[in-house]
Amino acid sequence: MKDADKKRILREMIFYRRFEDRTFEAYMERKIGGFLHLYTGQEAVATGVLEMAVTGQGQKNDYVVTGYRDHVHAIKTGAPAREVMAELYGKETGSSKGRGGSMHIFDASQNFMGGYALVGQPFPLAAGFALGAKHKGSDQIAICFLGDGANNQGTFHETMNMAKVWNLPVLFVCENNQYAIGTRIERSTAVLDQYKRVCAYDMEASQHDGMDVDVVMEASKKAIDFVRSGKGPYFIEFMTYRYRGHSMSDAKGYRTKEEEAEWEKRDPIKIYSERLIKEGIISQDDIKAWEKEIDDEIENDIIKFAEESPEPKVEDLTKYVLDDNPDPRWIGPLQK
Amino acid sequence: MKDADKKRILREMIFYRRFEDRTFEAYMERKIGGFLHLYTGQEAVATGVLEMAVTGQGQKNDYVVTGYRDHVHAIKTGAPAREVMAELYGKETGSSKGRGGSMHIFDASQNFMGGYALVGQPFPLAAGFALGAKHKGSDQIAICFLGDGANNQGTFHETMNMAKVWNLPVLFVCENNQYAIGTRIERSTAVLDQYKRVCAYDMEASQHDGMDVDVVMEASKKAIDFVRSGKGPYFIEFMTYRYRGHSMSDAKGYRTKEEEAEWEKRDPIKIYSERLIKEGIISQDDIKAWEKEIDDEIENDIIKFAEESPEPKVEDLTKYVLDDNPDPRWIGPLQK
Amino acid sequence: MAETAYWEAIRRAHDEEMANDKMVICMGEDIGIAGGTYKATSGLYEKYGEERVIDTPISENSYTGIGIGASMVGMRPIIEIMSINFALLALDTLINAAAKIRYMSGGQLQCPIVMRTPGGTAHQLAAQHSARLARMFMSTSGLRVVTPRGPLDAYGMLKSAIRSNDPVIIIEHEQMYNLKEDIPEEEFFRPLEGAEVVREGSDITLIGYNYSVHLCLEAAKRLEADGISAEVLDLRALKPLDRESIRKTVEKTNRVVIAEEDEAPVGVGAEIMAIILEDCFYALDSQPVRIHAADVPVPYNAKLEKAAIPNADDVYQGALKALGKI
Amino acid sequence: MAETAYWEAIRRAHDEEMANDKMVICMGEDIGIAGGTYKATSGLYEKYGEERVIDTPISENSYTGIGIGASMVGMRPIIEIMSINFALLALDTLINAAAKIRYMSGGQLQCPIVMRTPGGTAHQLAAQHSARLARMFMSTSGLRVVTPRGPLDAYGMLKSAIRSNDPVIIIEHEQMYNLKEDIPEEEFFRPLEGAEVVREGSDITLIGYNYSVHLCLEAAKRLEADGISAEVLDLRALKPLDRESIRKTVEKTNRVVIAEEDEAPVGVGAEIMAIILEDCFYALDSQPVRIHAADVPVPYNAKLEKAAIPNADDVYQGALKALGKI
Ligand SMILES: Cc1ncc(C[n+]2csc(CCOP(=O)(O)OP(=O)(O)O)c2C)c(N)n1
Ligand SMILES: Cc1ncc(C[n+]2csc(CCOP(=O)(O)OP(=O)(O)O)c2C)c(N)n1
Ligand SMILES: [Mg+2]
Ligand SMILES: [Mg+2]
Repeated sequence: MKDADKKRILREMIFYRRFEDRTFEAYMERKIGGFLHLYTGQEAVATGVLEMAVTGQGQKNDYVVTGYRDHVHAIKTGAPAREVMAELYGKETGSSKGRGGSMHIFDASQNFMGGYALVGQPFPLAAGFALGAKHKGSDQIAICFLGDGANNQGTFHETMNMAKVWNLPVLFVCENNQYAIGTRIERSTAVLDQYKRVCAYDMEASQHDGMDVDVVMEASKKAIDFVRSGKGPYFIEFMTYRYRGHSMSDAKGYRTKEEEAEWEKRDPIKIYSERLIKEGIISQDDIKAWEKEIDDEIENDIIKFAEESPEPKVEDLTKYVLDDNPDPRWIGPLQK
Repeated sequence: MKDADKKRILREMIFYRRFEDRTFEAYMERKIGGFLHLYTGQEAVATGVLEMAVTGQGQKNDYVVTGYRDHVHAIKTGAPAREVMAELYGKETGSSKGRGGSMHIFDASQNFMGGYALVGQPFPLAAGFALGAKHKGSDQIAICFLGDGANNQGTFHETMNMAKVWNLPVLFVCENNQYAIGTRIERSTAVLDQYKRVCAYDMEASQHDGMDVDVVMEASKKAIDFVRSGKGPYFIEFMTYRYRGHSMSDAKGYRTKEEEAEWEKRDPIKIYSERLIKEGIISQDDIKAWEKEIDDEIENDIIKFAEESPEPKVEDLTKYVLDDNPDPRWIGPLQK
Repeated sequence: MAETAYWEAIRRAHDEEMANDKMVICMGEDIGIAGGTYKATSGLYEKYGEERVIDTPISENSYTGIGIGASMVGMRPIIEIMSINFALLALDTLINAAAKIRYMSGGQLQCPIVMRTPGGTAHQLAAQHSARLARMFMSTSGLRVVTPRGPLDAYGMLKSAIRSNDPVIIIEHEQMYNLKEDIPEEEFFRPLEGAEVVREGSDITLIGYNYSVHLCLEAAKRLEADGISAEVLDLRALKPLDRESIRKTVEKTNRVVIAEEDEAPVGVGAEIMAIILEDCFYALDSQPVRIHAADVPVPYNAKLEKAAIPNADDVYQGALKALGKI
Repeated sequence: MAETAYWEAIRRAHDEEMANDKMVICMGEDIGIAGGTYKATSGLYEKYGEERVIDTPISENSYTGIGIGASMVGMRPIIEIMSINFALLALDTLINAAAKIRYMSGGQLQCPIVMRTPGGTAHQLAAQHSARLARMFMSTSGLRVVTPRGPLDAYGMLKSAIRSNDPVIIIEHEQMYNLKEDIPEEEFFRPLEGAEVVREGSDITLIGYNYSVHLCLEAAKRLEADGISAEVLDLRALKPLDRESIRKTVEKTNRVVIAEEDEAPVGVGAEIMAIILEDCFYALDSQPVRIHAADVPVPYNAKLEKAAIPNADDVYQGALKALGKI
């Protein structure tokens, strides 16, 4: 990998961290409503996986889908950060025109297929994108990011089975942060290594460190190549950690400060920046400079855009419920 | 096992076969409505498993539950055959007072917990019976019989996981007859050996011949002992075959005559009667005599009872919807 | 014109649309090799192959979800749920996903699926195979719900549903699959919106949908013998609902009976009653009468089942009541 | 009397019933160690242990099914579904099983579960977290459905629900958990059936349930300022429904507004409209008015959300309409 790419990847992760931090502030200022689930700590996963996927190329992109913790996945797939922020602000210029909010970021122009609040729902949707891609003879694949807790939904089982039987080009990425809200994985799940659960479908699978973006990229490349080459679905698991509470109202009483400190030692930005410094690719000063640039961009471009954008018009409340321009041949009404 | 028991077991299987055959006739005569799913060919499974369970002892019985192919399971658990037949006839004297029909046989007095038409529904119910038994400190276990197709329901996955995490005393019996209606297992399922699928829950499991009642009994004994001793859930799979169509309207176009003939060679009644004859425990004449006795009993007792029993009264249509004698302290109505 | 059974009409619509557009696929349990429980997809597997006529495992929520996902990337899946009772397993993907994705995405994405399923009671199928859930779909924003009463609509509305850009739920009925009707041999479409007066009358209106239209027609015949002229309105589409046609007929006849097979209160009939109150209260000459099933799970026993489910005589009696004759 | 928040009232009912009967258990996501999203089970895990306060995996259909199974063998499970939106995943076990088992078994078995869940919109939770599905349960034979409007009923009805032998669905509301009320310190029960006049009046009746009762009360206050005396009826129980109380109040005031938060037609309000037509048509002095949400998935943006969901002013305006003042 070129040095420039390494630098870009590190800078992206720093950007995601600071973007999320800023949404936290905006939530505290009540600029953002609803639920807000931050990705802080898990940046290496989405960054590394999607670095290896086709992204940022519009309709040629791979199809990407995830749960409610979706800002970073959306941006890395190609959604403009200012539109994501505007969405959190509920603005007409937002990714989902202010209709979706934090849990429902969509950017169809980049094949970022959402943002869902029902924990097991993206599994079948992703398999459906893959079915469509296969049917169309495209070599796009579908990539589904979900948490460890989601694997206990019935849709996990049903979808894994069909994905395998129908040999669909779909990559399931399990971000195992060991918690489903306040419930530790041991208390909810019989088999802790999530990649082992797909033995029940004879699906290719592997588990990796999710805090080291290099490891994530290497493992993802293999998995993506496997899927894209038509060999069928793949299930990849990354061990990771979310630093913040599940959503805004979470006091994290269910885990220890020691555990948190242990994981923070292996912070993905820390690991990767130390590595790049050691390799002589960047200096501590570069990072400082980026941080400043990023903060400026967030404040003066992204937040500004979100703040200044118009809200949806109340007259438009009933838009987007059904097709707004239906063909009367199919829709009618019936002529009398 | 005592000779008398061996003889009884064989006689029971013959009874089940002829009972089902007779329901077929009654269906053709339009005495029975709805859907009718027959157990012909699979007799060794329910007979063998339940022989090893606690049955026929009323409220001390293990809890037994299954799908819509439920007549034999009900009778072997302790439901009177005439009440099962009366249920098929829709009579007030039927197992479910004529409200349930073939797919919904219940005998709560024998802990036969039903008869369900939704294919994956018995999984969680069974785990619930087990949870109840465990909570009450009883050493009863729950036994859930279901088909291979049912394992593709989300409830399979969700329930197996919870049964294991909570260490519930439940035995899952998979009757693998390789078809879900007209769909052969290869076409719907990624892993054909069903007992292997519970690797995803780290659950004890094994697979056995389901056409030989001796094999079924031996394997079931071990599994039941395991579960009853508090070691947690167990998943046991029996390879078997249904001779008839899925239900009455099925022309079996989806499978070959050769395949059917192959399985019928290993008919459970044939295997077991040949064995007992060889062991000198019974003679061919004994079987003939039983067949006659059984047919007499079916015709002159069971069918007669069903025919002569009264139908439910139309005035009772709204009985059993809610508790018919509710306590006004909890139910009200609110005093004004 | 060719005499066509309801199931054949559905089959023909599938066939033509699949021939016309390779993005049209169908999926469901036993729809392929077995040709569908009611033969509605028979022969299609042989003709279009297993990639387009997909036999699914018994995994309702997820195969529906897969269909929805495929529809979001340009496919036109027709999803069969063998019995509407099993649709309860798929309500999450249908209601939480398909019905809301267009809205949540600010109009960027759409879910042009068709879900076909028989709802209603048939010969003694008992409580777990007799659900009539039209009301649950009808009360969900973002869905279209239609209820073809015969082969003409079964064919023409399925074709329209496949081409429409919205998720469309088509509710069939186990007792209608063998119903026959002459339908044109040339291709045609029937729109997804708009109620239809299927019998003109002046003294009273009988409103039905799906199978209950036939109960209304039968009752209308009996009323005719009594010298009463009954109009029969088939709602056809439950969502969006054609309020205008309801108003018109009530303003014409001033008396109304609503016949539905719904198992309990809060059904389609309740909404029609509400609409009448809201839109044509002053046109009423008598209290509207609602004919619906008893509020009980459906019993197996044939007599009880009959007592639980409304029939043409109930509609007839309801009409006499609305006419003040009893 | 002690001032008690809605969530505390629920907690207290759990606590007393669990102390009273060891067959009472509770289960749900994050109800144990975390104490429940709305604190309704806080402290119970510590007090009763993990065998009786069961944190479940995210497996709604099956943990509900496990609760149902346990109830069939004598347990009294209280099942929490964190948000009613997720209840769609459990409708199969609730509607196909719990609601029908007593009937299908000819009365041999019963499913005395309690399912508690918050339904309704709250501060911008958007389309997948704002469902109001009361209507789906209300239309299911074999269930009881109640909607406590405040701490008194939240406590007293939960206690009754636990003791009742039927499956009871308790629909709470995210915007009510912090609502406070003085309730007796001695144990008491509130019945699961019967509507309640929560404010006497003579000119018009405002009918609500769950959170919408508060909208009605607020509207009634505004009407009072205008010199109009509004009666407010809290339905309390949606199934079985107290038709008698509806008839009485309509016969008294002759004008009526029904306020519901339902997202679309075929809601609770539709059934109330139908009942009014059936039971007290001739008592009406004007067209009943139905106040309900817009027929759209719930938008995230605060202004759109506000526009989609009815508020007290909408009820007030509806009353003016029913009174012929606008
Ligand atoms: C079907 C469903 N049930 C419950 C919830 C409530 N809920 C939201 S997030 C969550 C935990 C999910 O955990 P996991 O899948 O591990 O993802 P993480 O939050 O750790 O990223 C739960 C239970 C939900 N959103 N959807
Ligand atoms: C949830 C649900 N989906 C579909 C059906 C329709 N159906 C009835 S039986 C059956 C096949 C079940 O196969 P299997 O579990 O192998 O049992 P078998 O009939 O072979 O005993 C299907 C699909 C159903 N009853 N319930
Ligand atoms: Mg997690
Ligand atoms: Mg089978």
